[in-house]
Amino acid sequence: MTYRKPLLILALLAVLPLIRAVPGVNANYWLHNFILVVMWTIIGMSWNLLSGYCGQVSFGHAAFFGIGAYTSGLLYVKFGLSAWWGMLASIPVVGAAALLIGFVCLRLRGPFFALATIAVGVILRIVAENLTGFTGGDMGIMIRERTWVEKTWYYYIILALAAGTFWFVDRIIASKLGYYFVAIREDQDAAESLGIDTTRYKTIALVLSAVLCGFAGAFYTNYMGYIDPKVVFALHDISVMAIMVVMVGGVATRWGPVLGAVIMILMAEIIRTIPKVGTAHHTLFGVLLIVVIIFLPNGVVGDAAKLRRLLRPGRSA
Amino acid sequence: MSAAKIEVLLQTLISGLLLGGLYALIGLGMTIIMGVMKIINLAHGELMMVGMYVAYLLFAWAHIDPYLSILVAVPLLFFLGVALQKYLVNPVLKVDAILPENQVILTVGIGMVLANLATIIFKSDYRTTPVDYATKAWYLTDLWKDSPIELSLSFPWTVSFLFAVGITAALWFFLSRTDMGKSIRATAQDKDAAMLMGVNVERMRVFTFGLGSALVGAAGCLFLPIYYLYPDVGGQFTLTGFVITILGGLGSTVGAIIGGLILGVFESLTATYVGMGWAPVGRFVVFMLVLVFVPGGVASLLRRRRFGK
Amino acid sequence: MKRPLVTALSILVLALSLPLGALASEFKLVVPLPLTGKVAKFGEIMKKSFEMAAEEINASGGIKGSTLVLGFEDSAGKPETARAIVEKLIEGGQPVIVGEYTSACAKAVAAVAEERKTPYLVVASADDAITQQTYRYVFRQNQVNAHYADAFVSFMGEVVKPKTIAILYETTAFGTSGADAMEKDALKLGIKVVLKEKYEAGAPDFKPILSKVKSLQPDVVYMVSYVMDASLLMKQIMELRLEAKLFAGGAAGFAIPEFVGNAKEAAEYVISATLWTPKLSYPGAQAYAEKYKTKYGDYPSYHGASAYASLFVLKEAMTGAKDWSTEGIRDGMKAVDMQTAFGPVKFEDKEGYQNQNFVGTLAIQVQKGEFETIWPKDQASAPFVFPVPTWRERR
Amino acid sequence: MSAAAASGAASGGAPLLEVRGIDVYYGDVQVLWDLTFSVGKAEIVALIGANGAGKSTTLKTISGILRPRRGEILYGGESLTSIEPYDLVERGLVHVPEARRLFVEMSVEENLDLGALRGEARKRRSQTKEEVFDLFPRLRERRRQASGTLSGGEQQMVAIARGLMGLPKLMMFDEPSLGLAPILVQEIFNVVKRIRDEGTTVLLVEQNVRQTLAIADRAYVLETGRVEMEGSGQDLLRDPHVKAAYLGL
Amino acid sequence: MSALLEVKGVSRFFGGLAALTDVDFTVGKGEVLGLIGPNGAGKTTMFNVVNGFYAPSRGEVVFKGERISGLKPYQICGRGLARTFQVVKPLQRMTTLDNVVCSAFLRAPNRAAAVANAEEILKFTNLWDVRDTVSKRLPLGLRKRLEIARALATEPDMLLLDEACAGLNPSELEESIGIIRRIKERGITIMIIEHHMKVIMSISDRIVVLTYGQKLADGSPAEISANPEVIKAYLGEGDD
Repeated sequence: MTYRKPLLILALLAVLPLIRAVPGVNANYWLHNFILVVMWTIIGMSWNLLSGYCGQVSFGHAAFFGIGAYTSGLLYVKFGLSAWWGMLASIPVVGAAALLIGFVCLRLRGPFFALATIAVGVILRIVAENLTGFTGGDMGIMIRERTWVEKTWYYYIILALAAGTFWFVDRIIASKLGYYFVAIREDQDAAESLGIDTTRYKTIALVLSAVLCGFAGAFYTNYMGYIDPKVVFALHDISVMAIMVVMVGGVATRWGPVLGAVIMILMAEIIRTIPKVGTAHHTLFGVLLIVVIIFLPNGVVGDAAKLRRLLRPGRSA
Repeated sequence: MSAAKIEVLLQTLISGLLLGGLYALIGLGMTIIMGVMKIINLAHGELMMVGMYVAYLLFAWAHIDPYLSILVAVPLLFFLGVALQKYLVNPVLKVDAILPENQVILTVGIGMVLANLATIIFKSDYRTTPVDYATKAWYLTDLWKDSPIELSLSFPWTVSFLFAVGITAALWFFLSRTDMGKSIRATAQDKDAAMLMGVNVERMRVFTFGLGSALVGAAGCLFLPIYYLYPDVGGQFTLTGFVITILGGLGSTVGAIIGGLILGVFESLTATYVGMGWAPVGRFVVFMLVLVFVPGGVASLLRRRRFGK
Repeated sequence: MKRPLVTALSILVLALSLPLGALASEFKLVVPLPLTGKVAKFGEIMKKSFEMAAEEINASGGIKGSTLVLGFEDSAGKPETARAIVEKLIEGGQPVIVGEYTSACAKAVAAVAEERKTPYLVVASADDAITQQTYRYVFRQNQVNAHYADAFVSFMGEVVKPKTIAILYETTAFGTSGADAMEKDALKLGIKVVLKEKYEAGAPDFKPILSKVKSLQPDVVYMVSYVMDASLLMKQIMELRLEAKLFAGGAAGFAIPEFVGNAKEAAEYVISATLWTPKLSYPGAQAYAEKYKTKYGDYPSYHGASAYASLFVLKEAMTGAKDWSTEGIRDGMKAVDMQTAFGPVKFEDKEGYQNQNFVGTLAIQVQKGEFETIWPKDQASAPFVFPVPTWRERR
Repeated sequence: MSAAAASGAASGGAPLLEVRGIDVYYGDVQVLWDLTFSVGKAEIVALIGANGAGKSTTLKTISGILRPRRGEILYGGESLTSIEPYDLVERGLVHVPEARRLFVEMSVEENLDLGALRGEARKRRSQTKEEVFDLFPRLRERRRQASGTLSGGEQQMVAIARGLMGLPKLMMFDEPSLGLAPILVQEIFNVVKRIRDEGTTVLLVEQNVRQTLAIADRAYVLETGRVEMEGSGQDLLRDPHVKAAYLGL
Repeated sequence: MSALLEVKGVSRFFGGLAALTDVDFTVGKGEVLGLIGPNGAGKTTMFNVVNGFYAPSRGEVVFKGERISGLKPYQICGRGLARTFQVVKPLQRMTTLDNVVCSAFLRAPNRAAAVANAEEILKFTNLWDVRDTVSKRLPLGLRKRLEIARALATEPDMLLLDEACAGLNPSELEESIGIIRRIKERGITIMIIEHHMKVIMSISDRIVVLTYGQKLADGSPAEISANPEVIKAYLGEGDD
């Protein structure tokens, strides 16, 4: 697999903070949005690994995002450590949680797995709300001192994390694991009879995916400086959003999550700020979603050929 | 057990059953849609919201009782469901996608648009229909002066419950006694075989989505006198619908009814004896346990008895 | 592929924001508010109140001759979006931030404001933590959650003198901290908390938990809830004939007109803590309330009053400021000491809070379908009714 | 035209069903190649051949579940190309599918009702039901039982009965003897014969070669989606090639 | 010849219905065993029991002297027993090569080895030319062969072929027979379900006949084709 294109794009992204130098541009505002977009590419890639490649559609990625975020936050609140340690600490914590969740949910196939994961996300949210003594409940966790005022470093950190995730997912997909994941997605019975321990590999996919998503959560705590259960365990704003990022971008594709994050986060923000639309921006965005999914059921990347066909006659006309 | 404790228990059970009856109606709409078309409809609660606004509008404009507005909301929601299925859901279901869950996004988009349109049209105000029987209730001590305990039965809750029972019975009659109903069930069980029987499967699916929408719209009308309304009210009921559907068994109407009642009673008991904050946890834990250990829900347990296996 | 898009958009944003900011005779203030989503209702009330205040300010010559031009952006109650809006505003040169409703969003905004050294005036978020962070630039006009119920607590201590209390609250930051504060207050007054329970906002049926409350027979039932939960709670309390010496609410849902409109007779005699009522004797309070009612058909809640007053506070701060830089306005804020329709406003550092306005709170009671201020006595618009009749007696 | 086709025509005038040179695909994969055959009125015509030869596919194409890419199917002289599959039952074209495909959670009676949803069949439903129960008395006893709880033989009877409810002119059976004990197989074949004797045309797909050929007026041997042989049942039964194909003799 | 696979008194019930009843047979090392019987006789069920999809309700399956009934399919595959499916189950969106590579990973230490192994097998099964075709676009004949290739890539000692030749045209049939013969030459034991009598008679060393879930006969092709019971079961009971 070639890394020329990714490296080129990475290089392009790396110089983005230079927009500061452009006069009249709201650099901090755009960097904030870019940071969110890049964070969402990580969540998207994480979801893509489990659901896109391995076919286990998760509706509960907020669970891993939230656990990652809370690991960071609790380290800070309970042990006075920098919330950045949460990045490291989230690996075993999220991994262990994913093992447990996988043990229960991965017995289920198809839509039943999906429904079970909805429940996982909701359960974790309510538990976090109820364990007031431990998590602070709905009072949330506030990181008093954020590390940097400037966004540049946050941007580079999340960009590095995203690049790492991209590379990591790429390597996984090219390896035996990747083959096994796709085999499980395409036909679980066939995979099983070809010597693939499907439960084991589904669990591996889940744990890897969860840990990646946990990174994004831990980063969120550091970057936003405030978390509460309703924010980080959100069904709609995190779990369903993760699905949409990948599905709109392109399931089981290299660039799908990236493009999806751009569309779902940046486009959503742009649509939100169109003047005069006011609160109707959700309608516009909802219609955009409907149109994309009807005409490009495999996402922008997945149906790129179709997209080109759709656009070409328009151009010639 | 002291009288006070008995009173708490009985009152809890009454509440649970009444709530369960309404839950059942929400679950019915969903189980029909999920059972026949195998789609996860995340816009279910938003359809209920639309039903509630229909009832609200009729009340606000013409002072029509929310219970009567069922007569308007049901056909309206039916056609809304038909249109959604025909023009949006069907085209997506027909394509070969890597993950069939792409239809979920479609329903998310539909829900988003519905909720946002409601915000634009009705503003984000909380609405209710202030009917004069809102706090009316029957009391045990009114009937039996020396009763050691006091139990109450809310008038609107009871009426809503009875309506739910009536609608459920009508649905049951429709599904089990009419050709159309049998055709829908046949489509759910084996759509190719149904086609060979001369069933227009495509039309059944469209009709079913309409029916599911109409049912949840009716549920909306029944909820309005006892609950309230605002544009984002739908989301929580979508989740409730999932829980009931799985609890009852996918596609099973009897299951949805029993599932709704079980959930209602379960939530009430948890609220009283464990803590209301934990009640939703209980709901989803039960949901997961059922998914994992009783994958067919209540319906599969019934079937097992019937089939003797 | 992102770069041209970004450039194009930046130009678009520039084109929209530059001319307005450039005109010296206008002061553009964009307010982040939740205008969609679950709490949009409050965003709406606040938006209307902001607009009314701006109209009045402009009618009386604006701020030092500059017309106040308002804009609103929808944060949908999402902290990331609220932050995005504020980043954009600060970057665009807006020297002060006003607005937001949920505590989660206010916290996100506060952190940004502090980092970017831009004054932020919180008008409705009650979570104590917001002004406990040693932030220099974050000001709060409304009372903190811990003190929301002060007036009610003193009423309870002096008049009701209960032995037991049951606390029900919703699982939000507001509910949790309100309940915690009441628990502490009860402890101080020697009242036994027989039950303290939370619920997920939006539940349709409270009867199970209420019948438990009923069996415990507390003297006071205290509830911290938002609008519709509040009316459902009271309706179901009435239906269950749950008797207590007093039913009370911790502001929010119990203190807004919809509560009475929905709970109807069940709302009668319910006492609530509140920060403001339409009948207060603060200058301009009644005028604002009446005007709001004529315009929108209903009285505003204290959130609206706070939003309304906040622009006058801003005007005062900006008028007194040496310049309209962020520092200038911050210092101007710090120096504010005025009367508003929301009550006296003065930002103080005490009890571990910074830049906090410690406005006195009130207790109100629903009497004949109207909110009457009953406590403190000097603000009372009507005498309190206590003890309250039982449900049976009311029939 | 072959002698067999001529004999079909001779037995009942114009053929009721004519399949003319159809090519059928599953996705990109072709399964039927230029398939041509005909079924005359009140005949039993059998399609035999190994698994994967395309017999079930042929039936599915006739009943409209699959569409031919080339060629045409005529039923009673009318082309089926533009007719929706769910409209065929009303025209008397009934397909009793492979593996019975009962609605297992519904009662026997409900299954039968679903066989007569429209048109004349609907009007005469209760009358036909009685007739069908006369044909299969065991089903009358079990009319309220969920069809999934019946034994294999009984289920096959329900499937056939359900088909009869549609008042068929042409009835297509896809392996009705599948998985049944010999005694039941015999019973099923007797029923098929009886249905023909009462004037209904039968197109039968079977692997049970001997019994099938014994009752078939004519038969076609299919191999990899093509007609390899055709002839009267008796002729084929004696044909060494048929034996070779089945027993490798 | 020592027995590689022993099926001992296997029964399998579904609900109340018996799909297999007390079936016994063995497959010797290096042998090609044909499993025949009318549709619904329980052949595929037998494969599913041997391969681990179903546990036998009674009886046991022994492979290489080890009891394998109760093991999971992937464990059984890991022990050297691979199968193909009657209804082909290619990994649809993967190329032919990737399909085989995926199986080859079972024994290959790394990707290069897996690819090398897969390439060798593609050549062996004459699929080399379509190695880059996405498998759902392959015609049925090639997909059937891909099933075999995939199973071979797990380097099995024994191969279960479920109707690997059904639906093939004559030239494809010849090719497949050739491939099956060459697999045998590699020393791989084969059990094959096949309806095509020409195929089964020409490649089987021994044949087991199932009807109604029971073993009807067991013998050489010649014995089987002369067995009147078998003829009756196969052609059905006739009047003559």
